[in-house]
This record gives sequence, structure tokens and C-alpha cells, in this order.
Amino acid sequence: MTNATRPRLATIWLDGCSGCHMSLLDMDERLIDIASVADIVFSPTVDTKEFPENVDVTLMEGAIGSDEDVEKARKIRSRTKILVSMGDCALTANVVSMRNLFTVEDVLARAYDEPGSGNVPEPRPGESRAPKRYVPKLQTKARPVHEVVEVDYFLPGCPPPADAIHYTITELLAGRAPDPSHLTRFGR
Amino acid sequence: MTPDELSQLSVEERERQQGFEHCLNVCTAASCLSSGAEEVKKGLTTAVKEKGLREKCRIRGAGCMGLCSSGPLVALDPEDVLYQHVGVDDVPEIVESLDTQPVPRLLCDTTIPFFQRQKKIVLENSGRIDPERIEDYIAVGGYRSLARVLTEMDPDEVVQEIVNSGLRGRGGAGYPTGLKWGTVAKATGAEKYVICNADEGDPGAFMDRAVLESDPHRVLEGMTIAAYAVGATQGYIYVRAEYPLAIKRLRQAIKQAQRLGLQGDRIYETPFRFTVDIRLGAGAFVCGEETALIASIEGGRGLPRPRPPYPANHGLWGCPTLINNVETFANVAAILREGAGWFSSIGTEKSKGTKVFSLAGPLSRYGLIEVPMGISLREIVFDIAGGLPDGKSFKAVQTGGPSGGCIPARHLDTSVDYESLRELGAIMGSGGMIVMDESSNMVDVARFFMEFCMTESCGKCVPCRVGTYQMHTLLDRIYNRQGTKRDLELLSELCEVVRETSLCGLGQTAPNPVNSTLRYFRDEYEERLVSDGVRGPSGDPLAQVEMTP
Amino acid sequence: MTHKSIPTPDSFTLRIDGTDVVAQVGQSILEVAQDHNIGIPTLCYLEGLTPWGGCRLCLVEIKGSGRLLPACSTLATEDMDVTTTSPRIERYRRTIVELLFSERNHICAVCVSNGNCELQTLAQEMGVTHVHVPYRYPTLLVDSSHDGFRLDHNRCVMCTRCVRVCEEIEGAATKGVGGRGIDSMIINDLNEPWGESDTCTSCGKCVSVCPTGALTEKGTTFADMAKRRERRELLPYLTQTREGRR
Amino acid sequence: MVVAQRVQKVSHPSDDKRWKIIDATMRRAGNDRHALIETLHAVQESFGYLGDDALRYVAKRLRIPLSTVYGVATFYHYFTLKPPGEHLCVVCLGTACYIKGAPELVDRVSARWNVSMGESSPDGKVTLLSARCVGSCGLAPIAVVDGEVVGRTSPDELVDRIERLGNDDA
Repeated sequence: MTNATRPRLATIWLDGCSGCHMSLLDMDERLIDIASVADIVFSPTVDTKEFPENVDVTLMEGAIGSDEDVEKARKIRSRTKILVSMGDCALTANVVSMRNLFTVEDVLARAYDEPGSGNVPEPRPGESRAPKRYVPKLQTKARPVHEVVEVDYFLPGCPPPADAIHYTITELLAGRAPDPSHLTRFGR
Repeated sequence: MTPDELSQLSVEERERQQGFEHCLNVCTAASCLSSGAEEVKKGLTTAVKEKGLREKCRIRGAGCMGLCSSGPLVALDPEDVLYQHVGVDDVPEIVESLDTQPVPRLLCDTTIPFFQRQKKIVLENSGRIDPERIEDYIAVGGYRSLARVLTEMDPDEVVQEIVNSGLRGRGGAGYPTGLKWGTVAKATGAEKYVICNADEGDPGAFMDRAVLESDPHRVLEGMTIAAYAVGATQGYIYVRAEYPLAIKRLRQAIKQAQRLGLQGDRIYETPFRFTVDIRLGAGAFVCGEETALIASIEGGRGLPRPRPPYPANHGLWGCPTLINNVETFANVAAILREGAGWFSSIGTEKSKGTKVFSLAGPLSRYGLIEVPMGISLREIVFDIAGGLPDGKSFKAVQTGGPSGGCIPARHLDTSVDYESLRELGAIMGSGGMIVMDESSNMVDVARFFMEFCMTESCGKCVPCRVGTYQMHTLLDRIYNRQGTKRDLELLSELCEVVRETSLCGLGQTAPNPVNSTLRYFRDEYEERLVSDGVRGPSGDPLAQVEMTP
Repeated sequence: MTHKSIPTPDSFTLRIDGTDVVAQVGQSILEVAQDHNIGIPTLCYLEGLTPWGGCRLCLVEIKGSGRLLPACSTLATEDMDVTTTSPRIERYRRTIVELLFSERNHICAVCVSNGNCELQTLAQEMGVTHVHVPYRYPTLLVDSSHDGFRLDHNRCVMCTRCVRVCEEIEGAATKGVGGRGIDSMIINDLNEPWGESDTCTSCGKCVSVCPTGALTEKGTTFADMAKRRERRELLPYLTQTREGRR
Repeated sequence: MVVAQRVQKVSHPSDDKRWKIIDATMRRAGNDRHALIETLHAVQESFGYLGDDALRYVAKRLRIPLSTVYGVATFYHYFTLKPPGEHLCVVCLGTACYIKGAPELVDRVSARWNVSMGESSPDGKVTLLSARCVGSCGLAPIAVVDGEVVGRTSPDELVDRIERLGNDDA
């Protein structure tokens, strides 16, 4: 990377509720300040299909819940210089990990087959309506991102406050190691 | 009973025993029993009876003879013949040959180093007396030290004698025994207690069991002398429920001692009184830890508590309490009989006397041995045990069980003493010694011991409760070729935290098997690591990016 | 009762973090430190209950002692030289907090104690941003059988405050610890549903002393939990009850 | 806590004669709460396990809180709270047995009777337990089947041994 190019930022949403991205948007006009000094090259808020090479900073929301998440996390890690786990799901698997107390089969049955799952007509006994194709396969347990790939910085919170996200990005852009602990806490 | 009456009893018993022309000692310790010694003993008894030799031959169930790999063993006295691998079918031949030449095919060579290189103090009577008869113990000089102590010595003198002997705790840590006795003797309390720790929980160790099964009175005598020295009137033996034979023999021994006035009020008709009761453990390794053991005797969960205060001042029911292990007490009568100078002439400068080891693994000969401190590991493995058979090659020797470490071949010339073993990252421990050949994987061995610590953790303190679980998870990962370099780093970090912050010895030493295998066999860990290929760019992440727009 | 700095016949001095402080005979290092506003992190400790020494967060260095010792259960003695913190101790404390997070299912975002939890606060104070060790994700149950209270094993850190307050203050001894090691659990009576306990007096002390969201009042919200925390700080009766009984 | 000076009159949970053995154990220890572990040993020896009724009875007689009795009974692995199966298979997992293949013994027995360590099989035939060194390392690997030591055994031999016991019952 040369001085001529602007820093390339990305955000990604894995197994989470997108709340961290909502909080990111809560930076409001400060987003414009960031956009004036850096390019946002990939994000749920940006219309790019393929995660690009040579990204400087990626904020990763969500836990690793499916095979696809593992694949994405690995690809992103290999294309990103600084990876930030954003929010409790990425850090601890958080709410997503509540399914870890059950087997994947039970979780799918609860979602697709049991009364109240919304499926009409109700599936016949012994038959599951859980999708067999197109939907990524769930891993046995949802895990924090750093159990799958190396993570450089951590941004706790459910979701992390916009101030904390802003602080982390601007510190990184200024070439400093962010320590957002004065702004964050698990679960907040 | 008076000391004179004891001498009288001793003489009478010896005369009675000399009345027999032959005495056949059948090893009836656990290992020989499980390979059929009881049947052999029954067979011999019947055969002798049928032949009308009952007046001439004594069949005696004796304690452990040590060479468990050749059991069942039968020793002939006074012929000094040892038979090995004896089966019921061999009985007629043995009885037939009593007045002629011994049966050649059963003979065990007693000139081999296994027998010649040992030095027996704790096991001096083991395999030579009937552990179920107090008279047998008295005949070989038993309870004479106690008589001398009670009638000729002050408690202070007894403590001093133990101090001078240089005896150190045989439970593993090697704390000077005399110092401990002195502390309890000086402590003030309405009541004082003496506890014998027979909760031998180290997997692969059976020294204490053998001593209790082979020579229970020896332990009782040692405890009684200790009680006199520190001023206690009540003693407890905390023994594992998993040792039914040891429990049975101890119960018997206590009854016999009471019958002869060697326990209870006015022992040897002096004002001194002392009673020993048995308390059964119930399967909790942590109860080997002093404060947990006390909690268990008090009837509760075996949870350790922070020390200080130490049990010597604040122990059982808050009273000053002396806790020593079986082997420590088993040394006491001999020290007082032969003198501190004699004892301290054996061993090294800082580690005096002998140590009993239970030796296991792929060895030509294994079993229970007693060796002078300062002997080298090589002498134990290659002389006493006769090396590894079938062309197997030596890889490591594990001492100290779950609190100890694995010592590789290049340190085989290390002297067996407390300090040298600790320097190698192992410990003396209570005496389990397991030899491993090339077929043992050291990550697996570390995982085995960690699994042990994890299931035996009492759960009171966080680092041990969760740390041993996490270390086991990481070891399991690495062993199954799923661990990364980061997992190995994490394992080392946890080793440090658990060692430094755990409440009691169990947690503090739980990382030892990992640390020692990492130290000597690191390649076995590293060759199993997988590269996950998802680490970030190496080095400082910030340095990777030039952010200034 | 202790007096902060007035020398009495029963007082002596020791050093904590390089400063001479006055202590009373019988005080633990932690008590002395608290009297002098020297912060030492704690979790299982609660004033008025017998020190437990299990969480290991209050470990301090004492000059001349080879091992770190728990401040809560180590008596202060004359001329003792105590260091309450160092990079090494801080690293150990952080790891211990991480181990606790990994042990059970502490999902702060959906926990009724979120924002009023001592474990959460400790993590924040120590700068724990993530847990290095793998999470266990054990399958644990929630006991909602009691009319007024709930026991959620997922949030329990096994500090045994509830066990001690139930036995030492309330005198009911309903709560205990079953199993051992990593399988240890808070139990009621013979491990039966809380609501079926004949011995529980429903006094609620266990709920008041719980540092996390393991013991809660039914129907409580985040705001109620904040109130509960205030109430816990007003628990001098714990000390008084014990003083009175001695 | 109020400590009663005299022993409370507590009636036996059933007419079973074995309760007298339990009473005798407690009496020998002066019905003191310190006798809890000794008493639990007596219960397990007499009944094979620590049942709910037994725990309640002992708690009342020794005046110990139920939670404490349960805590002690579950702390020590020697005690079991469930009735044992018809046959008891104890596999030694001491170091010597471990390195000589004891884990395979466990795996095979566990697979054959669908029984996990420390539990009884669903058909009630086999209880599988582990021991930490039975002290006969020379015979490794070792299992103890219904009290009888089976030394230097193999997974096949051990399974066969237990199966034959089962057949003898039929």
C-alpha cells in the first residue's frame, strides 16, 4: 500500500442480529468524516459481492455459526491486515451460543418442525422440513471469531456503542492501538 | 504389659517358630493374591496336613516380597529359597521336596541385583512375618523401640532423635519430619492429634498399601512414638476404602495391640495413653492434601483450606495435629532402634535413609522396591528392574504421578533425592515410578495425568477447577492433531496461572506433567500441531498498514 | 470493630504497596486494605461471611512468602510487606476471570443482572475484552420451581456466598454444593427443586448476595436488579449478626 | 444452629433389618456429625448404594442438613446414589494399566452394554466403574469383575468374561 491510496475499510455481518451494524450507523455524521479519509470497500451497507483483496481494517460482527461463516472468516482474515471483532457475538458467541446447549438436530427441529414453528401444514412425524440445500450447514457449536481465526482487536458490547466503534476506527486510522475498554462492557 | 513381658513374649515366640523345621512364607499381598496366592496357600496347608507334616512345617501368609512380576511367590525359611510363579499344581512337588533339593524350575535367583541392590528399612519385615499376628512382629523386635521411648526418653529427646536422623516426609514434598514434630510438640492445645495419611491416591503407586498389608504394627508403633513425642492421645489412620485388605489388617492390628496393652490407657504401664482409630477415605485424591484430609476426617467434603494456619497449629477440630504419611511412620521405630546416626549415614547429604518405590511398566522385573537415597535412576531401571525386555528401548521414567514429571534417558544418571528430582521438573512423590518405552506418546501421558487432576479437582478454587479442564481440552486437541501453535502457547500460560494461583498442592502441581513433557519432549507436541492458516500477518498488525491518508 | 488509623494496644503496622498502614489484631490483609481504601479485587468474599478463598482474585504478594496468598483469608501481621498488584498478578487475575467466563454460559446481553453483575464489572475493570480459552458451553438447567426466586446455573460462578449466607446467617442450610470439580453445582437440600424444599425459609438472602445473575427474584427487570445491588451494600446485618453470635 | 444434646427419635425408613447396622455405626461414633462418612460407608455396604430414604434418615439421625449430606455423598466418587447393576466391572485406570491399554477395555465394555463410565447399563446388567490403581500394576491391564481380579486381560476376553456371567444367571 502506498501513501497515494486511501485506507480500505470493510465490515462484515456473520451470525448475529445486525445490531452492531445499527450501532455503526448510529455514528451518524461521523460516518461522513470517516468516508472522507477512507474507502469502505465491503459492507452490508455497500453493494459489493466479493470480499476484496488488500483490505486494511475489517470490523467483523457475529459469531461463527455455520460452515459458511468459517469459510468467510478465513477468507477475510487472509485478505485483511487488521481484523477487529465487533460486538459480543463475535467476541463470545453471545446470544447465538444459546443454541449450543442443544444439538443441531434439535435446534433445526425447533425452528422448522415443532408446533409453533410456523410451518403449515405441520410436518409428518419423522419428517423434517429443515432445509437440506442452499442454506449453510450449522456447525455443532457457535463460536467466537477468535476461536477460528486470529483477531487483532476486540470491541465488546451488545452492541458496542457508536462512540466505541468510532473511537476504534479513528484510532486505527491514526495508526494507534485502540483500547476501547473505557467505553465498552460485555453485554452493554 | 511391661517391657520385660514384651521381651519374654518375643523369646517365646521365637522359640515356637524355631520349633518348625520349615516355614513356607506365601506372599499374600495384593498383587500375588490377584494372581492366585490364596489358592497356593490353601493348597500348601492342605498338603502339609495330609502328609502329617503340621508339626514340622509352618505355612505362613506373609507380606509383600517385592518381585510382583514373578508372583505368586513362596519363600522357604530357613533354606533361603524363593519360588516364583507358583501355581496350585506346583504344591505337591514343593511339599515333596522339602527335605531334599528345591524344585529347580520354580527357583528364583536371589543373587540378582533386584534383591542385592535394595536396602530394606521400611520393608525389613515385609514378606518375613505374618502381618495378621502381633507375635510375629514382636518376635523380630517389634514394639521394643516404643518400650525404650516410653521408659527411657523424654518427648523432647524423641523429637531431637528424629531431627538428627534427617528423616523427611515420604508423602512427596519432603518436609523435615523432625521439624514438623517439634512444631506440634510446641503448639498449645487442649487436645492434639496424630494422623497417618494412608490415602494413597497416586495412580500407579502402592507402597503404602504394601506396608499396611505386610507390616501394619510397624505403622502403629511409629504413630504411637510420634504421639508420645508431640503429646497426643488420639490418632487416626485415614485409609482408602479401596484397600479392603489393608483395612482388615489394620483393624486386626489395632485390636491385637489393645489386647496386649500397647494401645489404650497406661501403655507399658506408664501414664501415657494413645488410641488409634481408622477413618475410611471414599475416593478423593485431594484428601491426600493435609487440610482436605482433616476436613474429611471431620465428616465433610474434602476441601482444602488456605494455609497458614498450618495443621501443626490448627488442624483437626482446630487442634494441633501431626500428619505424616505411612512410610514416614514406618521409619520411626527403626530410627529409634538403630539410632539417628545410623539412619543419617544412609542416603545423601540432604535426603537420608531409603525410599520405597512401586515400580511398573515394560520392565523385566517390577514390583515393590526399597532403595537407599542417592541411588541413580539408571541403577533402578537397568540393574534392579533388569532393563526393558524384548528389545524395547527406554524412553522415560515417570515419578511423582500427577504431581510429578517424566525424566528422559539423558538424565538417567540423576541421583534419587528430593532436590535432584525437583531440578529435573519431577518430584520424589510418594513413590510411584513408571517406566515407559517408545510406544508411549508423551502428549498422551500428559493428557492422562491432566484428566486425573481434572476429575480429582475438588472444585473449590477457580484456577484448578476450570484451569485443569481447559488444559485437558487443549491437550486433547493437540493429541488429536487439532491444536495450533496458539493452543500450545495458551497451554503454557495456563500451566503458569494454575501453578501459581491454585489453593492447594493438587492444582499447584497439576501442570508438572505437562511442563516436564514440554521440557523434554517438546517435539512430540509440535509434530502434532496443525497450522490453521488463518493467522494474521505476522508481527505488529499496526505496522502492516500505513494509515496516514 | 476496627478503627482506621488510631493506634490502640491491639494495633500494629504493616506495609501495603509501600505505604505503612495500621491494622488491628485479627484483621485479614483484605480488611486492612479496605480500611485504607486500597482496592483488591474480590468475588467470593463478602463482608460478614466466613472467607472462602476460592476465587483467587484477591491473591497478593507477601515479601518472604514463596507463594501468592489470598488477602481475604490471610491474617495481617506486624511488619508484613504486602504488594497488592503487579503486572504478573494482574495477568493471573485476568486469566481467572476469563476462566470463569468460559466455564458456564454467561450471556450478558440477555442476563437480568446485565449492568449489575460483579463478574461483568471485574472483566471491565481488568480490561478483559475477550476470553482466550475455549468456551465449555455446558448444558445447564434453570430452576424456576420456587414461587419467588430463580436459580440459573448458567450464570453461577460457584462463589458459595449463597451457601454460606444460608447456613451462617439464616441458619437454614438449604443451599449446599453437590458434586465436585468442574461438575460442582449449587443444590437445594438433596438436590431437589428449590420450590419443593422444606428447609428454605424464602428469606431471599441468597438472592441478595449473589454476585451474578445466578440467583434472581422472579419478574425482575434490569432496573430492579440495580436496586437489589444497592440493597446488598446495605447488608451490615451480616457482620452484626455474626459479631453478636461470637 | 441449635445442637441437640440427645439423639432424636427417628424411625427407620422401612422394616429392613439392615437399618440396625447403620444405627450401630452411628452409635459407635456417638451419633456425632463427624460420623457422616463412616455411616455412608455402612449404608453403601449394606444396601449397595445411597438411596434417597437412607440419606434423609442419616441426615435426621446425625442432625446434619440435607444439603450437607448430599454434598458429602456426591463429593466422594466411592459413593453411588443409584442402585448398581447385576454385575460390577471395575476397570483400573492407574498409570500402568493406562499405558497398557485400559482405555480400550472401557471402550469395549461401554459399547457392548451401552453403558457410560460410572453408570449402569439400561438393561441393568452391568455397572461400569473405574479405579485409580488397584495396586497390582504387575498384572496390567486389570479389570475387577464382581470382585474377581482379571489381570493381563484384553477387550475381547473381558467382554466374554462378563457375558458368561450374564449367561450363568439365565
